[in-house]
Amino acid sequence: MKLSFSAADEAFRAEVAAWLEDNLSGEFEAIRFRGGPGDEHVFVEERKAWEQRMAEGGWTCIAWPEAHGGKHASIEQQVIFNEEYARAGGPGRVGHIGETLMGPTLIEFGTPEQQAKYLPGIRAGREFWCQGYSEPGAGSDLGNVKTRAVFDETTQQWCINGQKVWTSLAHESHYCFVVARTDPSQVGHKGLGFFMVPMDQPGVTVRPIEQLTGTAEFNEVFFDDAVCGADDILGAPGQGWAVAMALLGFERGVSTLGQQMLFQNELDEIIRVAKANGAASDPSIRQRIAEAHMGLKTMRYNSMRMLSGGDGSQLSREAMIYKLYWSSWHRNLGKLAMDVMGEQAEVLQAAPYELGRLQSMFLFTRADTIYGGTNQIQRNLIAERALGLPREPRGQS
Amino acid sequence: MKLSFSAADEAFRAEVAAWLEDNLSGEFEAIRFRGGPGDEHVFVEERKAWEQRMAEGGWTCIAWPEAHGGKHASIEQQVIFNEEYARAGGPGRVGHIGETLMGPTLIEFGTPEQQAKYLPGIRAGREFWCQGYSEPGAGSDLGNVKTRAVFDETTQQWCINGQKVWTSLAHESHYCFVVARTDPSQVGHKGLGFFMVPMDQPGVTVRPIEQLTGTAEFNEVFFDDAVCGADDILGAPGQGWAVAMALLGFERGVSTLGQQMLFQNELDEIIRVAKANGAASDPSIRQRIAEAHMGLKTMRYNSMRMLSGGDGSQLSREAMIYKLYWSSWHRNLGKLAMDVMGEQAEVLQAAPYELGRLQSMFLFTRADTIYGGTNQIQRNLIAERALGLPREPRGQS
Amino acid sequence: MEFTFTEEQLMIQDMAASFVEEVSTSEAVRAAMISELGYDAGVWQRITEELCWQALPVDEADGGLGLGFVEMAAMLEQTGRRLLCSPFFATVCMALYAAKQCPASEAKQSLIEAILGGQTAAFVHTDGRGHWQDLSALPRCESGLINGQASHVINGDSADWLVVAVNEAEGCALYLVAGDAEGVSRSSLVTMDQTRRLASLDFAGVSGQRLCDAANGAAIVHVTLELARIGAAAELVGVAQQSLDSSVAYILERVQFGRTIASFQAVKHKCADIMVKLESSRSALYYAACVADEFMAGSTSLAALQEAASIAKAYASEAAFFAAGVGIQLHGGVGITAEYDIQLYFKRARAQEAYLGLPHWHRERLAAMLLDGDAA
Amino acid sequence: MEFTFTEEQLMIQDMAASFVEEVSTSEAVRAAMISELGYDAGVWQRITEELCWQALPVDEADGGLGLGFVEMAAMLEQTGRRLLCSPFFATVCMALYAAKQCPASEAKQSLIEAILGGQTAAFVHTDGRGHWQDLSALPRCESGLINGQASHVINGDSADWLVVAVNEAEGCALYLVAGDAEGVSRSSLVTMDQTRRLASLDFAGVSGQRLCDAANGAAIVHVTLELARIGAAAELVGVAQQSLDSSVAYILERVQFGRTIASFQAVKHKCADIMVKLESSRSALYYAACVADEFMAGSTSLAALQEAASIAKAYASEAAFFAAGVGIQLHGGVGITAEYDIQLYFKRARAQEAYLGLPHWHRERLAAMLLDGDAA
Repeated sequence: MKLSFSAADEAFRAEVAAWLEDNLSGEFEAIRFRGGPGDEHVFVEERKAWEQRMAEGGWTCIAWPEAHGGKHASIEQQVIFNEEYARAGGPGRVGHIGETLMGPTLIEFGTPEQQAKYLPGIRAGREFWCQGYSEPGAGSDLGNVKTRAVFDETTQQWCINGQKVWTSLAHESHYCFVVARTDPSQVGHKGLGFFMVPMDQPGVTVRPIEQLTGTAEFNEVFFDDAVCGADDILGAPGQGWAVAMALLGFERGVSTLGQQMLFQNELDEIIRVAKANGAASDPSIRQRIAEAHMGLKTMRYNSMRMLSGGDGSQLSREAMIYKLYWSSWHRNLGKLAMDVMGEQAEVLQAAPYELGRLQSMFLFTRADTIYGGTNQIQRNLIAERALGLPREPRGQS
Repeated sequence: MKLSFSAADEAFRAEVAAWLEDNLSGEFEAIRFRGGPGDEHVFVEERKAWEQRMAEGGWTCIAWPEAHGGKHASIEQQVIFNEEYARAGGPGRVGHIGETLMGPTLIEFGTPEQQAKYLPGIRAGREFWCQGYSEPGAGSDLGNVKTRAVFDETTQQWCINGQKVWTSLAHESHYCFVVARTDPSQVGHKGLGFFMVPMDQPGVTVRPIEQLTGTAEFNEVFFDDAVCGADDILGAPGQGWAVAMALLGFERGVSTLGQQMLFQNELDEIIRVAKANGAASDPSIRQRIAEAHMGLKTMRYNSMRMLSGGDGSQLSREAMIYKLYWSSWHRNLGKLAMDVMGEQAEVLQAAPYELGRLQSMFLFTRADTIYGGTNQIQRNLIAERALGLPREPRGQS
Repeated sequence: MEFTFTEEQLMIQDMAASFVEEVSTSEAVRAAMISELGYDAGVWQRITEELCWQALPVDEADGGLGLGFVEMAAMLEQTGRRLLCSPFFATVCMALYAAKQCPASEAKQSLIEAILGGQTAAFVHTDGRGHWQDLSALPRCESGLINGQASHVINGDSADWLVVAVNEAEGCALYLVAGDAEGVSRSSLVTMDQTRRLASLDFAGVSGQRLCDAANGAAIVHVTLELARIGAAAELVGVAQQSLDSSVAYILERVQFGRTIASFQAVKHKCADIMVKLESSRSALYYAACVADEFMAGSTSLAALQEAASIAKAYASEAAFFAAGVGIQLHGGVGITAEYDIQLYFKRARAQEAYLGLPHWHRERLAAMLLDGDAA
Repeated sequence: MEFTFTEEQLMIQDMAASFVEEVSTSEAVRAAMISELGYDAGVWQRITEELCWQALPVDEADGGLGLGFVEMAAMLEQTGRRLLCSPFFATVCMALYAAKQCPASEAKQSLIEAILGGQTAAFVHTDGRGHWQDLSALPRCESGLINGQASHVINGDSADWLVVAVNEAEGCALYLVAGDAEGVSRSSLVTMDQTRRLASLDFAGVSGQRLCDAANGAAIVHVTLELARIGAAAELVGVAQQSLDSSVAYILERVQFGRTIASFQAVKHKCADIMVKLESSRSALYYAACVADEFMAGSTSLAALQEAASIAKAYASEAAFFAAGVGIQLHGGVGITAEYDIQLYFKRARAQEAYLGLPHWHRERLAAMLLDGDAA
């Protein structure tokens, strides 16, 4: 057990930092620190251009194998990249879903043809992806899929009908991966397929969902006789659940350390405000700021254990607590921010409803404990998988 | 809505206070503030004598109808009596179970013969009762009764076999009320009887249960062919559950305000310690002392609403939250006491394990959230009865 | 001792509940909160002309109903429950109660008559520190002319009358100023909670009528703030109640994993926890309202009023924020959409928790009473 | 960066776990904690003769194993987990680590040799305020004679050697005093937690050998306390782990309402909450142990050590108290009986949470670092 990085890793860190400093300037200066959670709707065109700049520099998809254009970066290097990216104020990644979810899933499950068709666009920062998992009314119950996919023998295409919800960046994406039922006689996790569906077609309609922040980071996506090719199913019909779960498995990991750098930026801002307005001398606020600091440090230590822990294929104890831990921590940070701001917490930047950064963070943290598995679901998972307690019974209705 | 008491009630208060001042002295001086929760094992003989002194003064069973020797005291008068009793440091009542639980139940369900047999002893402070509800392994599941009662036609007596647990004052009591199954073909709430069983007989064995405090407030009671008379069943065979639940209904109510005076004494002692050792200047401790004060005040307001709310036959919203509220509050008070005491929290009064009052309170509060329905059970009750949410399914095993 | 509503109080509460439920629907709240005034003038007209709520605490001798703060709390619980956008709180619970405490004067009389006649008023005082106890930052008044700023003034942008706390050479005094008086600049603030309109005010050489001088000013300001805390607690109890009710309704309907969400024990227990906080807050509120009436009748001390107000305000704040926050969680994904009302309750709870002192400020105030005095 | 145990560290931990599980059964703990010494001398003999745990942090040049604080933390997690009653913590984690920091001297050499040989030692320092940071109340040493008191000294009643922090005219120094030296009166305290023996000591004109003078004394005391905090955190992680494990075992067996208690969602979620706190504490502990090694190697600052120690100690304290408290609750009625062990864990968690500073003291210390310095 040691805390320091190797000399080679530190050299890599310097390289990343230098490239970011050189490139996050000029036309990209304006998007530093923007486009993160709760702010995903801003500067989209500039952030797409940034993806291409990153690609040219060889900084997209660094974890991918070299055969697919990546650097096969080690865990340490990925950690370093994410830390430096966040430290430099790198903007929210429009290409995130393609690079970290769809790409690895294609690399694991895709045919060479599928890989050749989709991976280069992701690697080049030119083709963006969105997800089609959740359905209205299904919430955390991912197996409750009503969207159907039927193979049309005439056109030799899959025909998809249904509705997905909580899809971020839907209107900016070229493709959506969609879990749909291929065998209507099956329920739950059976009889599903995993499809790669082009967004630019008449059968796909996107409707933004306005949030409590007044902005719309998420969308509903309607599929009305939407189509994709016979080869655009990843895995076989019936294997959709396995593919979908494998994809979610890629979600956790090194990006957590980058997320923590964003959190650190927020905490730093709270500390600045507290020092400026005198809240830093309020003993209760002091306790809470210390608690936030402790929590964030510990989140980092959790991540370090998680990332050091073997091959990552099995979810370790510290990985299982991660979502519950960070979402609860962030929710508390949001409230702390407001209490530190005092009377100014209530006053927005501008009409009609332009929130300041900490205000937006406060409101958006209420989503953190819901999306990606509610805190209730996370507790079930921990109790059942890590502690071996009985599973919640499924209802009959 | 008004806060003040009537002139007549204030006169009653003065009368109670004067009598207590006159009588809680001399031989009874030593038992002031003793014998409460966690301290029930001390001064038992003196406290029995005190019950008789109370009875002579006409201060036992004041809520009972005059026909049974009571004063038919109003709710306000009962509140006042309990407040003054606690304020004066009246000792833990050995006769509490007889007076507040068994007596009212006998008055509601008993035959005139049963009432004549049992009520006078309770009223006189000479016959004490204990409870036989819980069974080993049943916990909060009161319907899970394995103790059996069989009517022996030869002797014309009920013959009882089984085991009860968490029975306080068992070795000091003359009678135990026992819920036992009269119809072995039934389960759960059906086929039960409610028996009044003399403790002084070969078939009854009492075994104290040592607690984490090193003391033994509770006992196991074993019934091995224990007997009671044909007339010592309250209600008919099969009605035991209804009688038992009615008895529990008498448990809540005016005694809560007396309990709160004990809590106030504890909080006052904590404040004294905090002022003496400097903890009172620690901002976090200040927050918690204020919280304890707020909680206790609010507990009182909850009780006032509960007691003002109609005839008490239906459990009001504020009554349903009462147990959960006070037990959680008291548990937090225990921890606060320790944190206020600082290093001295760890040091006991004497060997081998003589706890100080606040130390004993701290440890014993961990029982508060368990006995009389755990906090989990209380939350179920609130959710199901007050909010109309679905009931927890019973298991199949 | 009688710690329940009388028949009359129950009737007042029921009538208020029915009316507010009718006029303050989700659509009505959403329309009012982005309107010019921040409230529906037509509803205010019905309140003042048909229902005469503004007459509630006015002495019968002055043409009012002569009712007390218990009734006020009962009403505010209902207006809070439906997020009624209305100048009722600012006009009646604050400005009118401040005026009631002032010695008899023409200014006092005219303000009470104006309010009885349906005009609105605001109580102008802030300290920029959230708890509003600090009087040092008030506008100054010299030679009868008021200069200075105030912010976070409820309905201060549109009120017909302003009851302005100022510092004179001798101390704090109160002036009555017309909302459109010369030298008054007012602008509404863009706020996170949109159901209660706040404003910042600038006074540049403004003249008004003196309602009370420095002999009473500070005391009246402080009592008015305590009453406002209890009034805010009443609204927060309503906010908590509706957050619970709407969440319970949602989880009973919503099916996930083949069961209603309401059947999950963790969900049930969260609701139970809300109810414990809610009912305790309600008890603390009723008690504080009784103390307010006793204080106004001269039969209890300011310390008792402060204590009761702090307990009620701190508990109701925490209950409401908890109820609305958990409410969002119980709603799941839709809880954070603009479409569902639970987020409006959440924002209101947040704003009102901070208004007139965060819970930990109130705890420290209580701790000072308990620990820093001479009593054991 | 490698934030997992090495093979060797895993082996050390596994061996410690097996040994402690064998010797520190429930019966053994209950016998030891009421014994004269407060621990089983036979077990201590096995530890020092067969296992040589006391040699763990001693430099190889001095005849030790030359291992670091990560190994120490791994061992203490296991001893805490089984409530091992032992002078290991006082002797090795405190007295020996204090000695390691002292300049070379005969006294230092003799103490290290004594410990290597199986003798026990205690680190004598208290301030009566719980966090032990205040050095003003130490015994005084004038003309080589020590006078004064200390309380809450772990194993101070029976230790063969005492490392005594004293105040000399120039500042804080450390002396090595024989446990049975003339003028030393020692009495064990009757404590709520009986698994760790505390003592009060009185020094009346006691002479000893100086381990270090005022140039280094205060710094060594403070570092020793930080290391003790991390060591205590390690034990607390073990306490939390066993509280969870024993509770999970209980609820899986226990049937109520026809279901195992473990099938109730509220119960499951409580266990999940324990695990979150436990694993986070474990992460914070491992990090702090690494920092301790870096500090001892001169490659990080005292501030970094303090920060890591405070985080580890505060979190592990809260995790253990929560785990044991909830553990009692999950056990139901039997949880508060003397018969079940969960109450022993609860008392140990309580005692150790307070030892060397309650969590809120650590938070305030961190807040001062974050908010009162010049850095933004």
